[in-house]
Amino acid sequence: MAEITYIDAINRTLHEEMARDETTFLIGEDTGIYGGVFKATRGLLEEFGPERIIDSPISESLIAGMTVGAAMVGCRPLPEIQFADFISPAFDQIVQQVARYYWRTNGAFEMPVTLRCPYGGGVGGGVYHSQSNEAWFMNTPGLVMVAPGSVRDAAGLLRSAIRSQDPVLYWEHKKLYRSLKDDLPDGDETLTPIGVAEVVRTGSHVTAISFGYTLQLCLEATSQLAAEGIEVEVIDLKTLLPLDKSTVIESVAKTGKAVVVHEAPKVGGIGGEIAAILAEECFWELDAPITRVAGYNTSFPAARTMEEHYMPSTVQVAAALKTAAQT
Amino acid sequence: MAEITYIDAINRTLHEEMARDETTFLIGEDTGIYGGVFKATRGLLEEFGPERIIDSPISESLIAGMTVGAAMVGCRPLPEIQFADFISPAFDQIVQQVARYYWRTNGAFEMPVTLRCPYGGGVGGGVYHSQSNEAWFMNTPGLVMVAPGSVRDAAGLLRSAIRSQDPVLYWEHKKLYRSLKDDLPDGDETLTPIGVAEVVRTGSHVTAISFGYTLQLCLEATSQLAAEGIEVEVIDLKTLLPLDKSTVIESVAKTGKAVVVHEAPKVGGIGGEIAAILAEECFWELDAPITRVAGYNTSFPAARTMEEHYMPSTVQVAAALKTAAQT
Amino acid sequence: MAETQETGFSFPAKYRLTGEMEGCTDEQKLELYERLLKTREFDARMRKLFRQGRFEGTFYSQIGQEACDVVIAYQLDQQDFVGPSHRDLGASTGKGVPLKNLAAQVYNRIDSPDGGRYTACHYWHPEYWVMNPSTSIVMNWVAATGAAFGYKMLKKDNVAVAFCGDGATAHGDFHEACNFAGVHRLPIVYVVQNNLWAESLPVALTTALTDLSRRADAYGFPGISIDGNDVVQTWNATREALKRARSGAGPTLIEMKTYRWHGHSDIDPADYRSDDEVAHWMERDPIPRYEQYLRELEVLSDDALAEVRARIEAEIEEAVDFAENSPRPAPDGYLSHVYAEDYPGFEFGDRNSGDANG
Amino acid sequence: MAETQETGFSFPAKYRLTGEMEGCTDEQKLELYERLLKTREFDARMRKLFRQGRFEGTFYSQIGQEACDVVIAYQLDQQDFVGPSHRDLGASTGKGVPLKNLAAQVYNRIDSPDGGRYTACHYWHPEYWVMNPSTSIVMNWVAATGAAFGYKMLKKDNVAVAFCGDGATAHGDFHEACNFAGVHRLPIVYVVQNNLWAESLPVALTTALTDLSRRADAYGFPGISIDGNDVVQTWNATREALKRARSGAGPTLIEMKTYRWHGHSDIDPADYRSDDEVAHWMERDPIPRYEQYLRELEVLSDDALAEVRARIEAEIEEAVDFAENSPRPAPDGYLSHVYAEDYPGFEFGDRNSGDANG
Ligand SMILES: Cc1ncc(C[n+]2csc(CCOP(=O)(O)OP(=O)(O)O)c2C)c(N)n1
Ligand SMILES: Cc1ncc(C[n+]2csc(CCOP(=O)(O)OP(=O)(O)O)c2C)c(N)n1
Ligand SMILES: [Mg+2]
Ligand SMILES: [Mg+2]
Repeated sequence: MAEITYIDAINRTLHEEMARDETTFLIGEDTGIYGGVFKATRGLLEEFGPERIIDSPISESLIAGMTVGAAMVGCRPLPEIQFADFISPAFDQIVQQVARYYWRTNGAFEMPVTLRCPYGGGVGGGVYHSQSNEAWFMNTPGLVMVAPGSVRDAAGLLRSAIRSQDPVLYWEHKKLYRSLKDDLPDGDETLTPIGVAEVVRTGSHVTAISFGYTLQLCLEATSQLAAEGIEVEVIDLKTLLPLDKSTVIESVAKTGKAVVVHEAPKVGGIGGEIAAILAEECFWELDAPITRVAGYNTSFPAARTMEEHYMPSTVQVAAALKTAAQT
Repeated sequence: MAEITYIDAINRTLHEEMARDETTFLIGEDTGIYGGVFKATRGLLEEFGPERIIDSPISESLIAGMTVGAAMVGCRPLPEIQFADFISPAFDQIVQQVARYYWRTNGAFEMPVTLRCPYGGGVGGGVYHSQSNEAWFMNTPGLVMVAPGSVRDAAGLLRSAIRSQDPVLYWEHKKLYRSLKDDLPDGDETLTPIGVAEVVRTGSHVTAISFGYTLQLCLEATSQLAAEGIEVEVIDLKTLLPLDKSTVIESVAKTGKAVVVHEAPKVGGIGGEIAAILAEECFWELDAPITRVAGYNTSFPAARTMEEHYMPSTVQVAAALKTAAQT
Repeated sequence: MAETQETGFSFPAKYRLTGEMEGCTDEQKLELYERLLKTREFDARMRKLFRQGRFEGTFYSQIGQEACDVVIAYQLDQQDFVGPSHRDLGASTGKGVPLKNLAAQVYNRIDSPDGGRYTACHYWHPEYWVMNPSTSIVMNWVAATGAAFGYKMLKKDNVAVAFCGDGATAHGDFHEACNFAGVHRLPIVYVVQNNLWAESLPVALTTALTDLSRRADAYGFPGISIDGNDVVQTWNATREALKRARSGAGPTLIEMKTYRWHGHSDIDPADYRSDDEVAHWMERDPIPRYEQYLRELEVLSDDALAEVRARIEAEIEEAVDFAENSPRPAPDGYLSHVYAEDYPGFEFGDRNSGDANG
Repeated sequence: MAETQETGFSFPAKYRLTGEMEGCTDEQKLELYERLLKTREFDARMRKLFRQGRFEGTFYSQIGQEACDVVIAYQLDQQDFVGPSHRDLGASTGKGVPLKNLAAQVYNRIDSPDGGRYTACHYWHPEYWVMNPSTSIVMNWVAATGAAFGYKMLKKDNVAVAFCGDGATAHGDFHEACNFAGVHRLPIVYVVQNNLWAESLPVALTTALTDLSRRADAYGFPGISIDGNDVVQTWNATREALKRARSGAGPTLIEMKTYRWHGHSDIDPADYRSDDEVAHWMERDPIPRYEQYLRELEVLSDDALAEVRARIEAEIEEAVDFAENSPRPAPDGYLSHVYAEDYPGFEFGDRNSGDANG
């Protein structure tokens, strides 16, 4: 079994799931002929043809919105937004139509839609190729959001999302596409459960809570701090909505300390919801302030010097964990 | 000086500010000929004419987006979204263009845009005439959000917003339009400062933090609890973004207890950010879990029986405050 | 019946309907008449009940525009997809949705297809493939386009029909959907009901065009403008468009010139328009014009009409009883069907820690 | 110079430019030529520097499409508003923005109009009223429409010009902006550069139309399609449209058929298109065609050309030096201008409690 990258895990899973279910189709920009601007959809057009692999016009609202009718008549749509930054034109359709349709129809029509969304910075793209926009969707009941932080979950969460009867936003981090490699057995059909977080490192002094790219920072910081005798417990949220409260609460109840890490600006980021859950449901077990390591409250800058400054770093995560642990 | 309603305070302020500044214009749906579906813009067309009072086509994205170019060439745009529920088609333009343009241009172009947005439930409108969508915008640096909870602030915050050089979303609650009355001196030009919360009741046992319609529930609950000897300190946030942290922290540092109240669904609502701020910056002063009284994690229902159940009530707010106070 | 006098004109020659209804049997002509009249009378009855305060929410009357919906909906198979907007009672009645379901929907009662949770007067029915219309303008347009795509991809022969108004054609989603349907020659018929007003907005502020069918020129498929109050014209034009869609030749956009007699909703006095304008259009009432046409063809006799009216009367009575007797939804009845799957962390919420029902 | 050989064709009769450039003096013809060639050579030089790794980010080459931007931009007053997209170098050079500012922008250095914070290769300049283009497709189109509205409302005689590509015309905002401009007869000229591709998307998947000028039919203002590589045609069409806009007669949409010689961005091998197609269009290179036209008119002599080239060469050298020597922005230099006003609660943020600079 060969080592494959995060993006290859996505590509392979798309191939497998589309072969498995003939009602699936993929629609996005440059997803067919070009195989995706990141090559995540490479080979799909050749394998499944132009009826099921749609090179869409530049119409994000249509890409998201057309899935509702298509799903109603029996399709399993796999829309892709080229960059998370361009999900905003589709925001209306996602939040008002896709996410609420099952509720509106009192359960008559399910919405098995998986919308993939490459997000995140560190790729020199400037403000409209670097955003992490998951927080926009946190106040939307009916919507599911997952964000893989490992190669196995890139495959396992995508497979689960595609097979789910709920609409799922699948956040894939551009910086992990080729930097993350792991063994993935051929024909592996592992389904990473949606709605379940995982403790990926056990520790007793402080809990680091994150997902996607910033999860890697937590893991690096954890290794560094281990040398200093600080034991960090690391939680990979995997699913951002609905959050797996109990796993988070259980861990923080044990360590008494929590640091939430994400790349989006701090104010209004999803760290707020996690901190609020802990402050409400885990209050008596807390031994230190809940801190958030997050992006600055500004837009994402272009110049490399600035971009490096903007991106949260292992050093900063380690510092926050250490401060909490030593409180 | 006569008692006027919340909506009349809005209407009067629009008249005054548009008379004061000839570069202002108002654009929205049914805002001219009809005077607004709630009559908030009554009389403006007659006073300022069709050059400055635009009855827009049903094009929310245009309504928000055109303000950028108009502001660049010297206008002070006053767009209106007919119902908060229909701000989602404009989300892209607001979040990506209006809010970031000043930053993008390194300060070359300010965006003095005030977008009014009637929000909230309790008016029998069902899921698309009842939403409270402020949380969607909390992760957007560059944007300002205000939400008046009194007749005076309906005028004072609108006046400040219109005169501000920043883009402001002005959230006006439909249920307050005619239910809230107060004296407003003629010719009063009070400017409610943006970015500043106010302690509207002082108390020592617990702090209630809210805005807009749910602020009224906090005030009612406070009066009820006073009879039981529970002294609630009530904070009217007034500005939702950027939040006035210090006023909130100061109060909770004193009472040790906080209850945040809003109408939007609890998960992902702005209560999360407020709780997170307290859990990070006011942790040592907290004597009880931070609780949130908010909407259910579902869409807003239509049938009156259901709507009444959905809307947060004074009883529930009082119960939460009492629980916290007695912890 | 409520609006009988409104429909009681005798028609001057200029409004007379002429020509053939292609491929329409006498039975069909009669059944179509019954559905048109049923739509009119049901709408009138609901309006009356609303004004009597029999139900909450609001009411969007379609009176005056029935032919635009009913004539095309009547021609559809049950599996054909219909994407109505907020004023499309006829999309349901034309397709044969029982009035009792529609009445329960207007009343927000548990026997509504959405159990009373959604929004009054947003007529729909899952088994009849009339989608639950979004209040948010033209979302149904996009969804219907997606359904047409789905039918094509799944190689089903069904078609989709989408309805919107003149005002809705200014929305960006109208453009994205039509453009996509044009590129992929989707099996769909787009119906724009130009009733001259979008709430209080005159059509001249929605568009610089006089004929909204020209919107289609931007998408490379045919667009035509017709008198939507002329059942014969409407039948022939929609029949042609449906044929085109079924044959794989792609979309058609049909602008139907029509008029809503009453306010945008029943709380709208509609004082932005003149009495003359209203009178002008009431003279062009589609139903009596069609009635006269049928009489001239000797398809409709006084006896037949009496029977039709009796049947309609009875169904309406039954529907109103059904709605009035259908229980109001349980206060927390909307706390379900947020997600189709189970998630350990999901809760409907609490109003203070622990208390699940506030 | 880098691309000289690319521009060195001698033109067969069929590509010869003919006809008058209305109201264009010989001096203007020559200056226009200089701006076209400057745009070409600057773009070519930047591409080369990008491939040499002299700057980060990416690069969008406009080579092949220069006439579509430069010819209209050249005719504008400084106060006229320009809304460019991501490939509109010529919108700036045509209007006279100094190359050194543009080079610093490409390099993301502090002397860029945005101080290096925004996005490389998104050419703009506040004093020249070339707006900072949104990466997000057609936002500039909407903004330019708003500017045109503003000029009209403020009773200024200025006009706005907006640029977009074939792919952008599928976006909902394209529709909302054009529709609004049509209703209000705004002083704006809309330029659609149809270069046959939207990244890898062939224009046939963007639209069912052959001429994108027909999009204008949906908005009630004129739309025309021209050879955007023919400077004479482009001059006359844009001059007419600008006149129309200034006279208060409203918008015009001009589709310019053109072609980008290189990839969508410089990391795109563009292997989705054939060498023949590229060759076909390189033969229609707008600049040598115009050069030959000027020579035939005896407006351009070898000496004049030599001078022009020398001036361009010098300005490019100066611009590159300027950019290369302009300091990289301070790491935290983007932590400003989020808000124009002060708010007690606003902080740029911290990476862990208290530490403002992470
Ligand atoms: C996105 C959106 N914006 C605004 C509204 C409010 N609204 C409801 S109906 C309507 C007018 C619709 O006019 P038209 O499309 O002509 O249909 P008609 O009511 O005339 O049948 C408006 C503005 C809405 N429902 N959705
Ligand atoms: C809203 C949005 N969606 C997608 C993109 C990604 N994107 C950038 S340029 C482009 C193609 C644009 O094609 P066209 O409009 O023809 O302009 P051209 O590049 O050919 O000059 C796409 C899809 C974007 N920038 N914005
Ligand atoms: Mg209408
Ligand atoms: Mg193109």
